Amino acid sequence: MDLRFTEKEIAFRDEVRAFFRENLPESIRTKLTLGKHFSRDDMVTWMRILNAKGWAAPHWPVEYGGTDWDPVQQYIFREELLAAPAPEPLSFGVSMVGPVIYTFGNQKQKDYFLPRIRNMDDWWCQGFSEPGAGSDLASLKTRAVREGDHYIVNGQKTWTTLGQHADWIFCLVRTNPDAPKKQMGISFLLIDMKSPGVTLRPIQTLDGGHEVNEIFFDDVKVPAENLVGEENKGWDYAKFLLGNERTGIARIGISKERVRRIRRLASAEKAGERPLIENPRFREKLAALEVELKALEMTQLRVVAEARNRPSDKPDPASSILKIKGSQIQQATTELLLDVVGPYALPFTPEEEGRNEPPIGPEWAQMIAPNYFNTRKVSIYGGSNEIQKNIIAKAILGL
Amino acid sequence: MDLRFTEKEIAFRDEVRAFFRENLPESIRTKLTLGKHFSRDDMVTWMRILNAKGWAAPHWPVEYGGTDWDPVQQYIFREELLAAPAPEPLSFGVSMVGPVIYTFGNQKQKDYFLPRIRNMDDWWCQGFSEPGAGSDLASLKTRAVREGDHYIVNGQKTWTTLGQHADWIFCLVRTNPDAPKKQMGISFLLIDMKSPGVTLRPIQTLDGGHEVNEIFFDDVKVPAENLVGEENKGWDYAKFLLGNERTGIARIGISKERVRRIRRLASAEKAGERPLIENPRFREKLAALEVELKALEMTQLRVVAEARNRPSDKPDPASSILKIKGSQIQQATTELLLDVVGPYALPFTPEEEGRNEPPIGPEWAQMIAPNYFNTRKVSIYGGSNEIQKNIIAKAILGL
Amino acid sequence: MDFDLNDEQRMLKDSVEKLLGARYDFDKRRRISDSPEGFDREIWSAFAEMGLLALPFSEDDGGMGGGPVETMIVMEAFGRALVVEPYLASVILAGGILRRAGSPEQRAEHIAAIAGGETLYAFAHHERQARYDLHDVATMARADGEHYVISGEKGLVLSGDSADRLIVSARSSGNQRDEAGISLFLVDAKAEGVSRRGYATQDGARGAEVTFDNVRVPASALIGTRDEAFPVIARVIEEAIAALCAEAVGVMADMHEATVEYMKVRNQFGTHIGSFQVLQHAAADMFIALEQARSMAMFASMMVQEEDARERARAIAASKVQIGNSCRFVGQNAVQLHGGVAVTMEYKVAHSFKRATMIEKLFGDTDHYTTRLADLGGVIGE
Amino acid sequence: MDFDLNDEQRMLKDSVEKLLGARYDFDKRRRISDSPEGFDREIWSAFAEMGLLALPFSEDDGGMGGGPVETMIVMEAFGRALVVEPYLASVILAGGILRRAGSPEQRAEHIAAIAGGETLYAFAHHERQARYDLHDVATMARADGEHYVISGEKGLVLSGDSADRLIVSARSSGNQRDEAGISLFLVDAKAEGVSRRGYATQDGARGAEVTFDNVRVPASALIGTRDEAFPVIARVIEEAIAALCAEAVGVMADMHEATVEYMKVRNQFGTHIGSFQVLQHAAADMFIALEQARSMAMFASMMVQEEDARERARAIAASKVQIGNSCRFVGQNAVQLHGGVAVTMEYKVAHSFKRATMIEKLFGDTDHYTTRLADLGGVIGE
Repeated sequence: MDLRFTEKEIAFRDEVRAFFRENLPESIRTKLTLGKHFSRDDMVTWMRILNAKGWAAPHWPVEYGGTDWDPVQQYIFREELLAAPAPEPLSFGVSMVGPVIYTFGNQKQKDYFLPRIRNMDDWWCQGFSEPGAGSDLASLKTRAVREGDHYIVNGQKTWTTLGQHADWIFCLVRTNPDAPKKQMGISFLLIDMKSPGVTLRPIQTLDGGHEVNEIFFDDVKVPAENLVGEENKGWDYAKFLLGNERTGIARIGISKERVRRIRRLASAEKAGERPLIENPRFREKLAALEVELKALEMTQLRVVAEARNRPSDKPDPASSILKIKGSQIQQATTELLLDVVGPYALPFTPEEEGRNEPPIGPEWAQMIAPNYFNTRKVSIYGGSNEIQKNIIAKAILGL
Repeated sequence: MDLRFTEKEIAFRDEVRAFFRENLPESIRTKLTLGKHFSRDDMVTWMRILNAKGWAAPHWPVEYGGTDWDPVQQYIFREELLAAPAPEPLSFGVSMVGPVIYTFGNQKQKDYFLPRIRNMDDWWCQGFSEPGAGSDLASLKTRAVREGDHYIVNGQKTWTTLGQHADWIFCLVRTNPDAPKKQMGISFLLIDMKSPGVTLRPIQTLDGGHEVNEIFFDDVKVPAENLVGEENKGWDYAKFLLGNERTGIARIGISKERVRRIRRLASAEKAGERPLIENPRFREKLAALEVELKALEMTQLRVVAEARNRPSDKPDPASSILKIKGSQIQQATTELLLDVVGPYALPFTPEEEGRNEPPIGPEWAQMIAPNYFNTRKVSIYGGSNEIQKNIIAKAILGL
Repeated sequence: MDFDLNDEQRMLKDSVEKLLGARYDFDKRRRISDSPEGFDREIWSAFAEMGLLALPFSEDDGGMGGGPVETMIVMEAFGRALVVEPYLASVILAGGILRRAGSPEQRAEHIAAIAGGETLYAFAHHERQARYDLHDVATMARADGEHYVISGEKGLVLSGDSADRLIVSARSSGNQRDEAGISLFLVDAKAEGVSRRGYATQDGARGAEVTFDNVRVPASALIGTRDEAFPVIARVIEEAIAALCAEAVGVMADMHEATVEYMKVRNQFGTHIGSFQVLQHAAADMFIALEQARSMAMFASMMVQEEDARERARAIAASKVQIGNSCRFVGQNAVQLHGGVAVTMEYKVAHSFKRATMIEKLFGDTDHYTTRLADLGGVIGE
Repeated sequence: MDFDLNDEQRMLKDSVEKLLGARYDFDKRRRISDSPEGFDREIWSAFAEMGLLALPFSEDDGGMGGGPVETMIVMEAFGRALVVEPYLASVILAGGILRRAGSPEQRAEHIAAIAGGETLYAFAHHERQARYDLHDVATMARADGEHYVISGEKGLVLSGDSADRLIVSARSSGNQRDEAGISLFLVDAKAEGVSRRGYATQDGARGAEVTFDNVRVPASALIGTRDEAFPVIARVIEEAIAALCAEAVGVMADMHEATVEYMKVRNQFGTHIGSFQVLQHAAADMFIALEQARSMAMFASMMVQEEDARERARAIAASKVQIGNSCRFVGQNAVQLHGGVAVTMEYKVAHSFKRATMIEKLFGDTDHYTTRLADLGGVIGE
C-alpha cells in the first residue's frame, strides 16, 4: 500500500497540466473561472485541440482512437482538466453514445460515428428523460413503430441538455408496448436532429440560462440502420451507459478549483476592517468543507484503484458515494461563494454575448447566485441522491 | 395577538419562581445542576413539598386535587420547575396513571389511588414496553387470564424506568389473544409490585447508571378490581396516556438551564489563554443553538395557546415538532457540555452514595459524558423521532 | 399571551389574501416581473385603496396606526404571492425613516404621498464596501451655507429605479466607519447630479445603483438630527428585518404546500412519490423548519417594539438566523423534492426558492447575525 | 498509487484478526474491562509473541520495522474488538518517544522491554489546564547537580495506573505555555515521590492521575535534548492520532455492520426494520461517513511520514476532523437505529459508541482541529 502517486504518475500529471496550460484558449478559461457558460464554438474549438493531441476520448479503446491509460491516469487527466478549468469533453458524445456504439453498434456505425464524435463533427444530445418519468426512467412513452426500413417515432423527451446545439440525439424509444416488464420492449435509436418532425422548445432554467430543452417527435422517420444493437434490448445499453456516467461524477477537480477561488476571493473581499478569509466563522466553514473534499478525493482514488481489478462493465456501487458526496460538495462550494459575495449576489445581469456595459457590482460576482441556483440540479440528475442511497442500501448493505 | 405574557401571567411566574427558590432543598438542586441522579427519598421529599402546596399534579381537575390553571399557567409552572432546576413530579404517577384513573377508573380506584399518587405514598412505574415490541407497542405478548376474581399474569416488560423504587406498576396485558387486530384484546391492569411472582432485573445503561429494569411476571395473581375501565379496551387508554405524554416533552426548561450552565462553565474554563466563551467557534455554536431553543419555546407557546381552543383528549399533532426538536436540542446541549469539558470527559467516576474521595478532575465534569450518553435515549423513547415524523407526514401533511 | 388575531387583523388578512388571490396569480406575477418597470402600478393603487400603504403610519400622520403584527400579516401574504411591488422600499424603509425621524412638516407631506401611492420612495443607503455594516458610509454631505452637497455611490437601492424620491444616508462628519456623523437627506430622484442605473434582481424584483455627483439640497432636506441618523437607520432596518421574516414565512409556507401537493400527484415507480418514507420525512423536516421560522417571525414582530435596544438586537439577530436557516433548508428541499421541474422558470417553486435565497442575504446573512448574536451574549438570557 | 496490502501486510491483518476473533469476543472484553487491572496480561503476552509490541520499531532496535500502514492494520482490528490493552500508551506513545528521541542505550534497553511485553510504559504529559495545547506544561524539572528534580501533576495518563515506567514531560526552562523549554524524562513508576490514582475511563479502559513530588532522577533519565522535547512530543502525538484514526475506522465499521445486521433481524410493525426506507438511508449515510473516515485514516497514515511539518500538520488536522465528525455521526445513528437496546451495557454498540466518543476528544477534538486547519490555510492547497 502506497497512496502517493508514483514518479511515472507525477510525470504524467505534469505533462497533462502543461498541455492544458499551453493549449487551453485563455478566453475559454476566463469564462469558466467566472462561472459563465461557454459557446458551441468554444466547445468545438476545445474538442478539436484535444482530438489533435489524441485526447478527445482517452477512455475509449485504442482501436477507436482512445488511449491505453490505466484508471489512475484517466483520473489524473480528468481532474487536471476540471482544475484548469477547461470544459469537459461533451459527455453525450464521448462518454455516453460513443461507448454504446463501440460496444453494441455495428461496424458501419462505428466507422461513421466514432471519429466524428471525437472531432466534434457531430454534436450529440441525450433523449432519455420524459416529462412523466423522472427518476423512473423505464416508464418512458415515446413510441417507435417499424415500417419497412424505417421507424416512425412519436413522443416527447425533456431535460435535453444543450439540445439547441445538437446534430444528433440518441433516444430510448418503446418498440414493444406489450412487453411483460416496462424495462423490456425499449430500443436505442440514433436520430438526426434535422429530420422533419423534430422540434425543440427551450426550457428556461431558474438561473436565467438556456441549457435544457424539450424535444418533440412528430411522425419522425428514422432509418432502421440507426438502431443500435438489437431491437427491444435498449434498456441494457442504457444501464451500461448510466453506469459509465457515474464514473467521475464526483467532479472533484471542479470543487477544488472552486475552493481555491473562494480562498482567493475571500482574501480580497473585506468584511468589516479585515479580509473575509480572516473571519473565523467563514474560514472554518471553508476548512471543514476542504476536509470533506479531501476525504472524497481519497475515496475517489480508492474507487479508481479498485477499478483496475474490476470488470469494466460492472460499475462499483461505491461510486454512489461519489455521486452523493460529490454533488453535496459542489453545492456547498456554491453556497460558500454566495457567502463571499454577500449582498452583491442580488443584481441579476443576464449573460449576453457582446454586452458592452459594465456589470452591476464586481465582474466576479455576476454568476455566483445563478451558479448556486443552477447547481441544485446536481443532486437531482444522473440518478437523484435519494436513488443513490437506495442503491447503497440494496447493493452494498443488502437491505 | 400579543405574544408577551400578561401582567397576571408574569405575577404567576414570579410566584412559582419564588416558591421554588424558597422550598426546593439545596441538596436536590445541586444534584440536578451537576447532572446527577436524585434518590428515591429526594423525590418523595420534593413531591410532598409540592403536594402540601397543592401543586403536585396541577394539570389534574380540581376535584381530584389539581388546579384550575389554564394551559399557559401550566406551561409556566413546568418550565420554571425545569429551570430551577427541580425534579419533575414523577410522571408515571401524576402524568400517566393518574389521568387514566380519573378518566376511566371507577370511584373506588379514584378514591384510593389519586391522593396517594399526589403525595407519593405510592411510587408508580410503567409496564408497556416488551423486549420484542419497541416502537410497535401493540405487538405486546404479556398475558392475563381471568380466573374467578383474579387475573393470572405471565410475561415480561422492559425499559421500566425506576422500577426498582416502585410500589405499583400499570401494565398493558393481553386478555384476548384471538382478537382480530393486535390493538384489540389488550387491557390496562394495576399490579402491586410486592405480589408473589414479580421479579425485577436491573438493566445497566451505557452511562453506567441503573435507571431502567426488566420486570418478569410469573403466575402473578392480580385482583380483578385492579382492572381499569373495560376489559380489552386498554389500547384506547394507552393512546390517551401517550397523547398526554407528548405535552411538555420538549423540556425547554431543562435545555434553558443547560444553556445557562454552558455559558457559565465556558466563561470559567480556559481554552488557551482566554476563556472558552470567547472562542468564536464555540460561542457561535452556542448562539446558534440558542436560536433553535428560542424558536422552539415560541413554538411550544403556540401549541400551548392553541390548547385553550382544543378538546383535551385530542393531542395536537404539532406536538410531534416539540418532541423532535426538543429531543434534538436536549442532545445538542449535552454535546456542547462535552465540548466545554474537553479532555476531562474521559475519567469515569461511578455515582455512589456517600463516596468520600474527591473526583478525578473537576466536580462539574463528572456527569457530563454520562449525561451525553444517556441523553441519546430521548430521541428513541416516547415514540422515536422517526415515528414522530411519520405522524407529521400523515396527520398533518396528509401524505 | 395570546396568539390569536383580533377581528380587525383577521379582516386585514382576509382582504389582502383575497386581493392577491384574485389579481396576483403566478402567471400575472411573471408578467409583472418581466415588464419594463418590474411592478404593476394598478396593483399598487389597489394596495393604496385598501390602506396597505398607510398601514404602519400613525393616525396623526394620516396612517392606519397598524403595528408590527399588521405588517407581519401583509408581508406573509406578499411572500406567498411573491409580490414584487416596492412595499419594503417605499413603505417600510423610506416610510420608516420618515415616521421615526421626519419633522411634522416632512411627515405631513411625505407620509401622505407614500400612503396615497402616487409617489414612490426608496432608501439609498447600502454601499459596495459596506457589506453588512450599516455604519459604513462613504457618501459625503458637505455643508455649504444653507445647503448640503452630496456626493457618493449607493449600490443596492431596492426598487430604486422607479422611485420618485430618495432618502440618502451620507456622512456629514467623522470617518467612514463611524456610527456618529451620518445624516439623512431627502432628494428628488430627478435632481441634478443624480444618476441611476436600474437592474433586475435575482428574485425578479428591481434595484438600482445611484450616483450622487455634487447634488445640492436645501437644509430643509435633512431628516432628523444632523450626524445622528445611525440609530434611526438601525431601528428601521430592524423593522425591515421583522417584515422580511414574515415575508419569508409566506414564501416558505407556499413552497411547502406546493411540495406536499406535488408529492401527492407526481407518480414514479408506479405510485405517488409522497408514499416514499424518505420523502415524507423530508417534507416533515421542512414543516418543522417552517414552523420554527413562523415562531421566530412572530417573536421578531413582538420584539421589534421592545425599547431595550440590546434585547431588541438579540431578538432580531436570532430571528434572522432562524429565518435564514429555514429559508435555505425549505428552499433547497422544495427544489430537491420537486426534482427537475423546480429548476425551470416555469414552476413557481423556482421563483420562491430564489426569493428565499435573497431574503437570507438581505440586511445581513445568517453568518453575520450568528456572530452578532454571539457577541450580544445569546438570546436565552439569564 | 496503490491501495492494496502486500503479502506481509495481509498476513499481519489475518493473524491479528484471527487472534482477536478467537480470544477477544465481546463477553471476554467486558470481563477484561471489569477486572481490577482493566486489561489482560495473557492477551498482552500473545500480542508480544505475535510481534505486535515490536511492530513500529526499527529492526536495529530489535523491532519489526513496520510503518504507519502496519500500525493502521493493527489499530483497525483493535478498534473492531474494542481492545483495552495499553497499546496506544506503551507502544505508540511511550515507544514513539523512545524510538524518535532515545539514545542508543535507552533504545536498547527500553524498546526491548516494550516489545517483550513484560514491562509497561506510559506517557505522562497532559495537565489539567492544558486542554488541547501540547505546549502547556507546568510540571517543573529543576536541575540539581547530576540530577533533575521533577514536581507537578499529570491528569490524563492513559493506562498510567499499570505502567511500570513513565515518560514525563516537564519544563526545564521558559514559561508555562512556551514551546521551548520542555524536556522528557524516564521515571520509574514506583520511584519515591511518585503517587498515582488510577481510574476507569468512560470507554472501559484505564487512566491515572500522577503526581510528582520532588522526584529525583539522574541526568541519564533525560530523553533527547534538554529543552527541545516539544517537536518530538508533537510528532509522536501526530502518530498517535493517525493510529487513533485507524482504530476509529475499526470501531465504526463494527458499529455499522452490527447496525445493518440488527436491521435485518429486528421486526417491528410486521416486518424487519431494514425494510423502512428512512432507516435504509440512515444506514447508507452511516456507510458514507464510514468510508470517508476510512479514506482519511489512510491519508493520515500516508502523511504521518511526510517530512514537511506544515503539510503533515494539515493532513493530521484534516484527518482528525473527518474522524471526529464520522465518529459522532456513525455512533449516534448506530444507537438510534438500534433503539433502546443500544443504551444498555449489554450491547456492544453502546461500548463502541462510547469509545468513538472518546476518540473524538483525545488529543484535540473536532473544533480544535477545524480551527487549526483554518489557521494552516486548509488542506486542498494551491
